Parts: sequence; structure tokens; C-alpha cells
Amino acid sequence: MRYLPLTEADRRDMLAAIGAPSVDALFRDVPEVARRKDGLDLPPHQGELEVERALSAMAAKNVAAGSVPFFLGGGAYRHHVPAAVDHLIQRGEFLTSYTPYQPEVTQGTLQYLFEFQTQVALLTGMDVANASLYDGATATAEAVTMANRVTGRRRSVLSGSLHPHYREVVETLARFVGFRVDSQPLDPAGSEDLAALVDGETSCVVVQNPDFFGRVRDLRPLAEACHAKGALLVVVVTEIVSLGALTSPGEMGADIVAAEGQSIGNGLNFGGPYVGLFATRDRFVRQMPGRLVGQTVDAEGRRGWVLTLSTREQHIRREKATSNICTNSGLCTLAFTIHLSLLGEAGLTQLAAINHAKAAKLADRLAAIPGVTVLNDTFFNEFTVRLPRPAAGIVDALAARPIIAGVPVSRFASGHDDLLVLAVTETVTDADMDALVTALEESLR
Amino acid sequence: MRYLPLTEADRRDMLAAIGAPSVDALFRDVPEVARRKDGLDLPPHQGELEVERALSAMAAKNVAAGSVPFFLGGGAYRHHVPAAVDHLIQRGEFLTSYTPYQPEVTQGTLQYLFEFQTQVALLTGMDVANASLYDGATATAEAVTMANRVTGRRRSVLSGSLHPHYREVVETLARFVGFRVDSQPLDPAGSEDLAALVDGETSCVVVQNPDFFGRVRDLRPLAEACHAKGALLVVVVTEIVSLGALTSPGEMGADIVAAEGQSIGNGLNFGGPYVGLFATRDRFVRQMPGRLVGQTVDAEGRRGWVLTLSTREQHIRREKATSNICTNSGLCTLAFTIHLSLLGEAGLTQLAAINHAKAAKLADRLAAIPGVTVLNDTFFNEFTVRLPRPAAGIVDALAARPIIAGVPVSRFASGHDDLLVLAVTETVTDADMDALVTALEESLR
Amino acid sequence: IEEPLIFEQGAEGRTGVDLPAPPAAADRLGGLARKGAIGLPGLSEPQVVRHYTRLSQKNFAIDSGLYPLGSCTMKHNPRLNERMARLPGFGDLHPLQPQATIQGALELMDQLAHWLKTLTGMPAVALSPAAGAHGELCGIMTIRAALEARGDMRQRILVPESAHGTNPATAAACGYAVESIPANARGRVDLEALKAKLDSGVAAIMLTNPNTCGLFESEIVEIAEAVHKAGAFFYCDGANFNAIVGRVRPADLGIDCMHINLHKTFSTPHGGGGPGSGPVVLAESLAPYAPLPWVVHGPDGFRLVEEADAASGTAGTIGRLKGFHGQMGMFVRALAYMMSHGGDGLRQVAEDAVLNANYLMAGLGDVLTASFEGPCMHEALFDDRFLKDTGVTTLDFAKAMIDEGYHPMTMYFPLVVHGALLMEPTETESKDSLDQFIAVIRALAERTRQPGAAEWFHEAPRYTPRRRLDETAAARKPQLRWRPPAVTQQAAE
Amino acid sequence: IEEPLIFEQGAEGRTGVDLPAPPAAADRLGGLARKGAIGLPGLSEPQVVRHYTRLSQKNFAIDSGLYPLGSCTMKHNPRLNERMARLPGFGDLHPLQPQATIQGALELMDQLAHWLKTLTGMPAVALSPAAGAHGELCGIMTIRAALEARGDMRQRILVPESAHGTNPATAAACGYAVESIPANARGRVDLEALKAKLDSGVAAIMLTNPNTCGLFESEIVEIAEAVHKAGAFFYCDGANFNAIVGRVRPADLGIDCMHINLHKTFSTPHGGGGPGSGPVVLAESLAPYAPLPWVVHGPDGFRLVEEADAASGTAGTIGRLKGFHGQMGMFVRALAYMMSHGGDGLRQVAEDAVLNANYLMAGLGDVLTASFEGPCMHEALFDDRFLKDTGVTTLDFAKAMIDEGYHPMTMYFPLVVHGALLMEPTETESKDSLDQFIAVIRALAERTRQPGAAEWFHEAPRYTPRRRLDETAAARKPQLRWRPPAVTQQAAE
Repeated sequence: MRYLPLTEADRRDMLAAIGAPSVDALFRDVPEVARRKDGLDLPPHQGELEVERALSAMAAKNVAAGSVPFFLGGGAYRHHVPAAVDHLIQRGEFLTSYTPYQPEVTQGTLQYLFEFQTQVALLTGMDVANASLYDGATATAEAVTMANRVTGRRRSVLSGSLHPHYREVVETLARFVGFRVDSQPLDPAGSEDLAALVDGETSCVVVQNPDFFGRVRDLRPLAEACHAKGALLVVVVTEIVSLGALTSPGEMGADIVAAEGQSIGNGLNFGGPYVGLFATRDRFVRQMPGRLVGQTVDAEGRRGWVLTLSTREQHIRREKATSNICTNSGLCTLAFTIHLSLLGEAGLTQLAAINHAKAAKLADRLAAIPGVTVLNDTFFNEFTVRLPRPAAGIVDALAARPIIAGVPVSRFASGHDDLLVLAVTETVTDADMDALVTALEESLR
Repeated sequence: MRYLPLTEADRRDMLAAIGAPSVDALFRDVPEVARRKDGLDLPPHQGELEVERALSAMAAKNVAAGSVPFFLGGGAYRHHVPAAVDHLIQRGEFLTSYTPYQPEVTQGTLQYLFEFQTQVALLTGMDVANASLYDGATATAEAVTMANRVTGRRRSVLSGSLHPHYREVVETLARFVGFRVDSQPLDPAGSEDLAALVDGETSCVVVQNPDFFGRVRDLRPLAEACHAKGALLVVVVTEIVSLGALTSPGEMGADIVAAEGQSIGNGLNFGGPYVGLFATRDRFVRQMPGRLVGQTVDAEGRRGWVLTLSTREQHIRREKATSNICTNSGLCTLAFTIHLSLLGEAGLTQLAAINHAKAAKLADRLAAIPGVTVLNDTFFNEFTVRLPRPAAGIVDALAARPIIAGVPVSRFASGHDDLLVLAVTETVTDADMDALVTALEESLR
Repeated sequence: IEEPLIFEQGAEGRTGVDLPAPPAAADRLGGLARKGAIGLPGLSEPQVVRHYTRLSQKNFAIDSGLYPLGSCTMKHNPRLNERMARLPGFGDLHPLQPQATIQGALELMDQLAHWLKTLTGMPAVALSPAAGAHGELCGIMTIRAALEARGDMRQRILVPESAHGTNPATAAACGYAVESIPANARGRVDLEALKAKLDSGVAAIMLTNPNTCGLFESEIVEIAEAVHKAGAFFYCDGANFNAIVGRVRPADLGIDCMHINLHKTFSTPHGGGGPGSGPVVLAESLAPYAPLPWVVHGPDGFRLVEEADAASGTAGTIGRLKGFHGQMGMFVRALAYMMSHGGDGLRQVAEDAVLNANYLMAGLGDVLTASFEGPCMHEALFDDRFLKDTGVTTLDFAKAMIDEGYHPMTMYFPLVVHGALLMEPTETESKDSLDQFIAVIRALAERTRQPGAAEWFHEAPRYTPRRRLDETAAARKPQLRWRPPAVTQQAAE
Repeated sequence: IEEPLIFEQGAEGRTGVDLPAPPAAADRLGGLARKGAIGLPGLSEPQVVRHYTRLSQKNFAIDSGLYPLGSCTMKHNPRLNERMARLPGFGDLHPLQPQATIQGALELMDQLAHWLKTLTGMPAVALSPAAGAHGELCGIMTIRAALEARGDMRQRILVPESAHGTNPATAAACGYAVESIPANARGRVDLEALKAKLDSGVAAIMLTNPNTCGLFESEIVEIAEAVHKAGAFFYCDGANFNAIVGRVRPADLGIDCMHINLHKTFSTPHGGGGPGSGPVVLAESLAPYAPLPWVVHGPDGFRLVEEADAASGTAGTIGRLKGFHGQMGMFVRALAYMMSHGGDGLRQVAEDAVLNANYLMAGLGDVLTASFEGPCMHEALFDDRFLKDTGVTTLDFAKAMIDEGYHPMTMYFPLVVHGALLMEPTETESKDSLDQFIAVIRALAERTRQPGAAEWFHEAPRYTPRRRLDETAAARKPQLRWRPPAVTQQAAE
């Protein structure tokens, strides 16, 4: 048992020191009915080599994104993460430490969280950001409940171009917490009029930008409509790299930004762990969920950092807390912060430009295929095409070649069988695009 | 230029501070004829993604050992290295530090080298070991020159079952340093009588155990013969894991042990970097090559470690040094030490037992194939078979299946075309053996 | 050594990445291209590597020493698990890939579910919750859904005084009124007080077992019976499952629903505060309400069910709790951990964890003040009676431990004892390590009785990158981000 | 915190690995099975991880701060290179695999050779030397082989006073007598003194350029001409190639042979003292003598030539210098580094390295005492005149730097100046970093003039895991390994 340092001799000596006749005696408070004398029906311990072999065999049954031409987005994006990021987050001092409750010996964690909060605030154009939530979807749900708290209202309007998973998570919460959600129908045409839906009972409107179909929206009119009725505008961003190229939600009048940070620093990981970004205006800070790091001074007057405003949190306020959240995405946050530090202003804006230009290139190439139309006038690195046949079948056929062509909208809702959402990042090569175009042409023949 | 922190503005400011009109002015001592105004004919800088793609494409043109049934040894062995080893050696404090010349800030390196020296001494059964050399072959050459220094003689006898590369490295050195080497012919039969070759001019006999063909030898008679004539016995070990099962060279009377440590902690790496182990008797310590760490105390009387006996070394003694060696295999040494710490007494002996038992199993299975005979009565995890056809052709044919079947002796010397040396470690599965046996049977049909 | 913020190290135009020029193409941003600068600093790779290396050196971690933070299970994190999570087939897999290309991932989820179900004796598990508190939310929602399905709109949830703060917070988040149950003198739930509160308005009880005093709820079977008799559900906070894994199956205790912190019992790294993973095991009565997605066996291998639908039996689901399918990276690590230990090793984990805690209790019981009589489970709870009249507080004592090279234990929790010190050594500490720790704590405990102790302890820690930090100032006027000096100056004017 | 040796932490039967039981089989060890125990300690994985983590925390490294060790080129080590070296196609490749299965590896070696040849202007390169000193051995052997081939048995090698110790040691190891050439007042080789020694008995000169004073040998072309006129070869120690890479090709200086420390110029990690890699570039006249193996293009792709043989043109080879084919792991890292920088970036490397050193020189020239005038190359050399009458030695000064958070520069080398301080910042330090360093050194230099300075400096370092260590005691009675306490006790009696 390579992880267990006690030897049989240690165990004997320790039982003697405790004065217990056996380990069983230490479990004497367990009711007789629940004491398992025999082992469970599970395999015995195995060495590293054996475990590695078994798990590698499972992994080999999957098609890794990097091994094929790959055009999937839909809330998770394949970007290149510099090697230094993974190297640094694996340092034991980061990997194996806990929530920084003891600031004197966790200044490392606290300082990077402070840097993270600043980066997120800058990116989103907001005043202040927290130290992360689980992911973009749960951050969106927290944004809605926060808007309810801030406004004292209990009706929120969700755009039909919000990522369907995000919508569903908000709806689940609404059902059990007991607030009202007006979810608009899926809106590939971009014709919904959200401003018209805002009324005096509305706590917030939730809108995604770029939206689920990839469309870029000018949110300023909507922000004005919300504010005119005392409602908040919640802006969701699933592809945070887009903010290297686009006007920030803050500039367009957002009151809360809930975003998925996976694109920076974090791998696809089959959907998790990811990192939920959450930013808002200074005046709402005491209604924010999640952990916050603040600057202060130590006993000798030196600058330092601590967890702060924890009177919002469950471990202090218990049932009166702003949220039950206790865990953040610490290590994913660190990866985000390191990657964004490496990128810097110049790197992020150039990365965004590359993503955009490559997506534009693919959009033009696909539009040239007979029977294929590109739905979007505007987009960042993701767009939607209408195919002459159901997209799901084509995606499955291309997967066998193997090309991962995108996500069919039918995966989330019926009635849009012919729509396919594709994303293009800096990792996509011209050869990848050639392969997709050729394969698509052939499958449409 | 991601690795270069100076900005153009920095460069301007710095030149001003220096008082130089341009960077070119700083290179004014370079003769005009050698100043390159234009760039060299080399590609321009590239990002991580591009470099990773190019190198991954090269790597993909190789057949990684772990991806196929694999039976190659011959001085490099594929063992499973626990994940903790690579994790720890990549810590920046180990990876990016220099030779521990400043002991106050390198106690980490010094302590692990001291642990390493102790581990090597224990394994080999010798009094003392140095902090490593480049690899087993160069360690063997250093052993011979050290024997020359110790005995004041200039003739060494090399066993015909010494790894051919090791023999060649000693011969190269002998030619240029100017000492005599009696290399015995390749000896698959194990019939050479080395004791008879020792005379009053002999500084040392060099013998490998287990030898190149895998044979395990009792070296005690040879040690006695050497010592009787005032010569030293140099024992070479290419598979250090064998010492978990075998009587150590020290117990059999070796005066110097030169060994390859790759098997513990280090990957195959296509032949390097590896780690040369070098151990000897206390009385010869001042004639040892390479770095040594010794225990001492600091100004407050606390135990600590320093590089010591450096008066043997080139940076102090210059042309009078025991060797010109300056670099060791620091990081490989660390990997060795960590892996061996994880193994411990129980782990190493069990690992050796598994290797041995698996090799025995394969030997028996191959012996059962018509036309195939196993040459060795004794072996550890490597043995030699005689095939009814030239081994090289069979190895190439099996490589296409793909199975890496072993090393044909013809790779090193003519006249032994039918011999194939195979190694079996804990990483070989029953399925691997099945594949080899089947393929071999088929190719011999 | 001081380490400035990255914002204080940046220079314009410098970057830590090299990117090719973008292909020329007309902009499709619809006039919404960013106009101003973002304000991010430019650093080179060497600067970034050094910066975060130096920051890491200001942290204490399991890898640096004993980290006896009670209730947090700071055990060794095997590096094999990190390597496995980074296999391209897991780490570089998109959650929305076609099902044919993710069969190994679904198999892994199925395997993990199998282990969790076997270890708990429960028939179903929901994998998607992202953390313990998220698992609680999931559990309480399934309970509410089950009650609603039988038309039973109960309004209250009972929570012991000693509970983690997440328990009442979760109950409240789901719209329940929270009622506290007192502890008895033995540090367990007062069964009679509980029974007194149980009626047809109670939806559930949320109980931690072993509880946060490090004690096994010895009357748990009776509690379960009483709860079920009242028509309520029994939610168990599984944060302390480490103490009993392989020896006790929660199903055998009458529990209906329990979250499991993979980052505690199954050793996925705490990572400075996350990510976690909080799967929830469910009894037969709650299984139909499990959140989406479900992994099911189909004719062509494994299949993800993502939409509520009668055909797949998911019509009762509470719906989706999280984007995509759960914390896959943590699933891989947890399964690697389980397979490494095996059934036999996990049982040994519980035994050694409990043995280590009792050894601490035995080694410190005469100098500190144990709150309850022994034996404890995986953690040893002391209160601050031993500090009486010394002028030293629990906090002071903890800070002094830091200077001795240890991370403090959990303090002031659970709330049921005064000035609590809750120590959880975990099973991955050696006897040598515990002996050294005991010696240091004993010496510190003795020092509290010496003259000048109050002042000496109050000054601790002395040898850390920072001395005690002013938390009050931080909260009074929060500075939650860096701003350029000019702006700060303006603000100060 | 004290960290015991692993031997002091072991327990019998404990292990950090889990291995299956070996299959039953009769022993084929010929009666030589090990009888006694080896004496290795048993530790669990958590203990081992913590032990080596803690040891690492006692080290200074580039990742922790400026490491201005002159002549060592302690520059940033990119992590991409570590990742590339670990690709299974490189890291998990056996050196004796069939050629068809190693084409990518041979292509990589060929590519690396191409870069090295282009950067140096030389037509051939030997990749197998394992380190700089090994490369020197290779170079001197090829020179000797070339001389022997023309029947010219010269006996002497000329080496400047300022040379690295490896130069004379290598020459001596190859059986040559070593003669020293003095430096002139400008810190360069004294051309006239050199010419006076050059005769038909001289096999070669070994020169470092830029030299160890951080200066370019401005008369190097004249030196080369004189050497060649005498029928000797010009060996260049390429340790300082970093200063000129991309700007100056050694071939254009008349050099016949030069080793290149991949771990310096091309940033493979120093790793606490190794492994290194020391390829040697060779002029046309020396190329036929290059050591085995050679990578050649064959009809079926790349091929390794491993035996001397007229058909492949390798008949003249000096033979094999090392097991297998060289430090492949370092080749991958170096090529990744070269490709990342490109031709343009490497030139910038040299420029920034030289700029940084001159900036240090300018910033410190008035408080320290520079040994020579004029722009330096990649390192700044000072001597100890500034310490005159202070009672502070170069060593003391260096140890005081440690307490300020810096690794000392190289001390007492080169030998041509008194109490040398040789500082090499490298191109991967930022201006901010240098400014901070300059400020600290200036303050220290001022402090040497203050009362009590001698004592204060002599007491440094104070804040390190250990204070100054007694090196004399270590050498007088060497303890080079741990022994169990009982044995130690016996020995002490």
C-alpha cells in the first residue's frame, strides 16, 4: 500500500499507546448492523503500472480532440495552453494546499486570486470580480439569484440564444428556489425582442454574447431598457477569448457578467473542471456569491492579502448566506491567471484576431459549398451553418473519418435539425479546414 | 519573443545608460570579417503551438517502446517509473539550479546526492560512490584510467562479454591517452578464462555481470586472481535492477564498480541522458573521478553537506586532475534516488524477482519453439537465444508487425548472426509474450 | 523577498507567447470591435515562471508538511492521478463530441459510479455536482422532488448545531426553513430533541456522519427510523466518509442520500480551494429524480441521456445542475485512487485514518482538553479549556504552530464546543510525523503556562512571509482588485 | 525545518510501490542470489514526495531569482522543451531499436546538426559528447587523429591562463603537455607571447571565445592565422557561444573545432549539475575523424553508422566516445529552443545577453572595480580592489548577496585577476530585475566601507537553511555516505 505509511509494527505500537485492543475497538460506536466484517465486492489494490494500463486503455477508446480536425465549440473551446501553465499549477505548493484560510502561509494563493480578480474585472469591463465559481452555467444561475436579491424581484428573462445548458441550470434552480424564469425559444434567426419583455417585475435579463449561435450583439439598447425598468442586465460569455477582440460587457452596460473561463489556461477535460467567472459593479459587491480576496496590511504594515467579506458566506452566515458555495475552481483559476499573464495585452488581442480571422476564413469556405448557408452576419470564432440535411447524421458520418465537425443544434432542441454550430480556434490548420470542406462536400453529394 | 523580457524601450534606455550608440557598438571587438550583418539561413522564430506540432510530427515517426510488445535490453531497459519521480525532478528548484558550489543555498541538491552516493554504495556492496558520471560506458573508461593510476600499470583486460559499446569507449580512450587494452573476442559461449590473462603488468580486468548475453557470473575466483597479481577487478553492471536479486559486486571482491543507472528512475530517451554509477573502496577514494558530496557542519554546528575532495578535480587541479569531468548527471541522479527511495528494500527485491521470473517464463516459452535454443543457463532478466536464421532479418520482420524483439548480436560484431539478446522487465505482459512467440513461430515457419 | 503583482511588472508590447500573424480577413464583429486597451500587463515567459514559482513558495501545502485541518481531509495526492487526468483521451476530450468518440469516457464514469455505489451500498449516483455544497443542493432538490411527486409540500429541514455551514445554507437556498437540533453531552445528536421536532412538516434531516466532532453518530439507525417514520428523508453530509470507507456502508445506516467529496475521501487535490467534485448517492426512493445527464448502457455501448424523457426513465429528473457532465478531471483522479487502493486498501484507509486520529488524541489528551470521551473517528476535537487563564486564544495557539512548521488545525469549528481545535491527521501521515507533531504541540501547550506567554503567542507567527494580517481593515474598505497608481491616487484625493 | 536523510526515515517492509507477486518460476541465478539485505530504507509515497519537496525548498534556482553565475549561462529553461523531450516518440525510444522504427529520432538529430552547422559555419558536427568537457576530449582526439594521419606527432597544447580548468585537464588526459599563455593588459591572449610558443611541437591551441573575462578575443583572426601557419589546430571552447550566437560564426574566425554546451547556449536545464550535452563542430580537416555514430541519409531514410568502415566514409573515426548515440533528451530540448527562437531570435539572444552584461557593468562600474576596459560581451568581470582595506573578501561579499535573495556570481575565476567576481545576467533577465540587482549590489558595496563591515560580511549568510559550512573538515575526514548509527558509533570508539 504505497500511500499508507503505517507499518504493522506501527499499528501495534499505536494501539498500545491508545490503550485499545484492536482497530475494531475504535469503531465500537458503529452499530453492529452496519459493521462490515468482510470486504466489499471490489477488486484488490493494484500497482501504478496496472492502474495506468487500465485507464490508458479506457482513454484510448476516446478520440482525443487534438488527434483529428476539430471544430467543436458550444461552450468549451480547444485552445493551445503554454507548457509553463501546466508546469506551474502542478507545483505541490499550489496543488496540495487548501482554501487560504490562514493568510500568513497562503499568500501565494491569495495573491494569484487577487491577480485573477483584477484580470477578470479588466476583461469584462466590470468593477470587481470574485475568486471564481464552478463554471459558466452555475455562475449564470448565481447571477440570476443575485439579481433577485439586489432588485427584490423574482422574474428573470432568458434569451433564446443563451446556451441551452445554462438555461436549464437556471430553470432547475428556479424550480426549487421558487422564482420565475421566462425562457425565450431558441432563436437562431436573432429576431427576439428582449427589451420588450422587461417589465417592473423583472429582476434581470440574461443574454449571451457572442450568443449560442456565435452572433455578436450590441447590448447597449437592451441595457438601457433594463435600467429604465429597474432590472439588471446579466451578460453571459462562454468564449472568454472573444473579449480580446470585442467591446466588453461592462462597456455595454452589463450589471453582472457570468462567464466560462475554460478557454484560457484550461483543457477541454470532457466538460470539467472549468472555471466560472463572475464580475459585477462595486455597489453590488456585498450581494456577490463566492470567495473574495482583498488587500490589507500585516502587523508590520506590509501589503498582503486575505479572504474578505466572508460575512456573505455560508461558513459564517449559514442559512442567511448569499450562496451555499464553499469550493471555487482554485487550480483552474491559477491556470487562467498564468495563461493570461503569458498572453498579456498584446498576446490576447492577437490570439483573438487569429481566432476571428480563421473563423471568417472557414465561414467563407463553407458558404461556397452548394446547399450550405452561413447563418451569421457577425461572429467571433464560432458560427452556425444551415445544411441541406440533418446535421446530426452528418456529424456522425464525419466523426467516422474522423473529423469532429461541430455541434448539431438538434442535440439541444428539436425543430432545428439542419443547423450546425462550428468553432475555429488558433489550433485549427488550413489542412484541417481542407479536410472538413472536402468531407462535407462529399457527404452532401 | 516570449523568452526575452527586454522591450525596445528598455534597449534604448539601457544603451543610453551604457553610453553606447547601438548594440553593434558593443560588438566592436569582433573583427569586421566575422560580423554578420544579415541573418543566417534559418527559419524565423515560431510559437509554442508550431514548435510542438513540428516536433510531435517527428516523434510520431518513431515507434515508442511502450506502444508495442517490447523485448530490448542490451544496456538500456524499459522499466515503469512512478509518476512521482518525474513530478519531483521537474520542480524548478531542482531543474533550474546549477552544480551546488554554494552549499548554503543548495543543501537540497547536496543532500540528495549524499543519499544517492549511499544508495549506490549499498547496492553495489562498495564503500563509497561518487555523485555520478555521464553513463555506464564512460564510467567504465574512467574505471580503467583510475585503475591505471592506482596500480601505476597501463594494461587492462576487457572481457569478451562486456557490452561492445563499453569496450569501444575504453578502446577509444586507450588509443589517445596511450594505454594498452586487451579486449577479448565476443564470448557468447562463456568460455573465456580471464584469470589466466592477468599478469604483473595488468592494472585491471573489466568484466560485466550479468554479462552482455545475460549470463550471471561468480566473480570471486577472478577477484582472487586479480588481487594475487596486484590488479584490480572492475565490475560493470548495465542492469542495475539485477542487484535486487544478485550477490553484489562488492561481496564478490570488486575494487571498482562502473554501472549504468538508467534502469532506475530514467526513461529510455533513445540512449541518453543516462546516469553512470561509480563506486569503489575507501582506500581509492582520492583517485576517484567525478564529484563527491561529503557531510560536515555549518557555523552553528548543524549537519550539512558540501562538495568535497575537489582537489582531485579539474577546476582546481587543471592538468593534474584525476579526470576532466565537470558535469555529472544531476537530474538523472535525482530520478534514480527518488525511484529507489520509493522502491526501498522490499520494492527493489520484489521488482527484481518479477523481472527474473518473467524472463524465465519467456526463456522457457522460446526454448519450446523448434529450432530456437536458449544460450544461457543463468540469467537475470536478459538472455540470448540462437535462431535458425539470421537474427537481424527476423528482428526487422517482427518490427513491421510491430514487435520489438530484441537486439541481434550482429549489430555489434560479425560471426554471430544467429544470436538474439532479449530482455524482459515488469512492463512485459503475458499478451506481449504471446505475441512474440506467435510471431517468431510464424517467421520461422 | 517581496513579489510585486503582475500588473506592476508589465511593459507594453512584451508578451509571453509568440503567435503568427492572423490571416487577412474582413472583420465580422458588427462594429463591436474593442476600442480601448484592456489594461493587461505584458510579461515574458521567464518573468511569469519566476513570479508564480515565487508565489508558490509563500504557500504551505501537504507536500511541505503535516496539514491537520479538521474536516478537510488533507491527505497525500498521488501524482499518478495527475498523469492519468492528462491523458489526451481524457484531458483533450470535448463534452459535446459524438457518442462514438467518447465511449472510454462514459465507461470511466460508469466505473466510478460502480465503485461509489458499491462502497455506499446505494443503488444510484448522480455524478454531475461540482463540489460538496453543490451535491447538497442536488440531494435536497431530489428530496423535494420526491416529496412533491407524492404531493407532500413540507417546509422544514432539521440540521444539527455542529453541521457544516453549507448544510443550512443549502436548505435555505432550496426554500426550506432551517431548524437546529442540539447535541447531547456525548457530542452526538440529541435523539429525543430530534424526535420532538419531527413531524409531517419536516422534509429532511441533514446529518454529517462521522460528525464534525469526529464522532460516529452511534444512534444513527434509530435516527433513520424516526426520520422515516415521520415521512421525511435522511440526507447525510459525506464530508467525513474517509473515516468509514470500506468498513461501513451508508445504506446500511438508513441514509437516503449522501454527497461524497471526491477531493476528500478520494484524494483529488484541493488546489488552493478547488475544483472539487461532489457526486451524490441516492436510495431507490430518490433515484428517479437524479439530475441530468445520466450514463446508460445502450445497444451501441454507453449513452448519455441529456433530456428528460419517459422512454429513458428520466422523466422525473430535477433537471440539469451544471454545464456538461460533471468534473471529469476529478473522476479520473478519483477512479485512479480507488483502483490503486482496491477494496482492501480503502478499508485500510479508514482504519489508519481513525488510528492516527486516536493516536493524536492519546498523545495530546493530557495537555490539551478533549471535548468528548473517546474513541474518536478520523479527527480529534479539543476545546480551549486548556488555555483558561493563560491569555492565549485558540487563534494565538494556531498561529504559533505555523512558526513550528505546521499548518494549523481547524479552529472555532464545530460551534458546539468553545474555541474548538479540530485535528485531522489523515491516514497518509506516518507515525514519525505524528510523534514529532505531538512533541511540538506538547511543548507549545506547556509554553502557554509560562510567564509572558500571552504576548509571545499573540505575536506569532514571526517567520512567515507575512505576520498577522488585518482582516477588519480589509472588510471595512474592500480593495478587491489592483488599479493603476494614478487611479488610486485620484481615489485617495 | 530539519529534514532527515531517507535512511533515517525508513521502516522495514514499507514501500512506495505496489508490485504484483512474481509468477512462480525456478531461479536461474546460478547460486548467486543475494543473501543479505541491501540496507535500503522503506518509505511510503507520501513520505518520499514530502521529503524531496522539502529538499527542493532548500535550493536556489533560476526559477527563484537572478542567478548571475559567470560562465554558466543560467538562463530561463522553457517548459515547452521539457514537454517535448517527454513525448513517447522521443522519451520512450530505445537506442537499439530497428532503424525503421527510429526515423523521427534520426531526423531530429539531423535537424539539430543542421542548426549547429549553420550557426557556426562549420561543415560537420559530432553529437555524441555528453558534456562540454567530453566535447573537449572529442575535439582534441580528432585533432590528434588528424595529426597522426599526417604522421605528425606533436606533444604540446597551448592554453591561456584564463581558460576553464577543463581545457588543461582535457589536454593532459589526451597525453599532451600543457603550456600556459599569458594574458595582456586588455585581458586578451598576448599574441606575441603566443607566437613565441608556436612551433612544430604544438598540436593545438585551446581558446575560449568570448573569453572567461567576458571579452571578445579581438585578435582572434591573427591568432588563427598564426596557429595554422605553425601547422597546429585551433580548438575553441564554446562555453560562451551564447554571447555571439547568430551574430558571429566561429568558422569565420578561423576556428577548426569547437564544442557547444547545449545546456548553456541552448538552454537545456542545468539540473543541479547535469546532464549536459557537448556537441562538437568540426572543420573540413577534422570532419573525417568524428566519433561514431554518424547519422547519414540512406536510400531508406536516415541511417546510423555505428562501425568504422570505408564504405560509409567513417574509416578515420576516432571511434566511440559514449554508449549509444548521445544525449537525445538534450537534443530535443535544444532543437525546441532553436526553433522557438529561430535565426532572428538567436541573434537577439546574443544582443540582449551582451546588452544586459554591459548594463550591469555600467550600473556597477563605479562601486565595484572592473578589471578591463571597454564593452564586455555577455558577462561583466570585476576584481576585489574595491574591497581593499575593508577586511571583506570576495567570498564574504558573495555570501552577503545570498541573504539579499541572489545567487552569487562566479568567484575567484578567471584566475587572471585577483579575487574575481564574474557576473553573467543572461538575456532572460528583465531590466527591472537588473535594476533591482544593481541597487542591492551598490548598497552592499557601500556597506563594505562602514564600521564593522568585515565582521558583518563574514557572518553572512544568515537566512539560509545552513550558515557557512566547514569545507576543510569535510575534506580532512571525508564522510561520503550515511552509515547506520551503530556502525558510526563503533567507528568513533
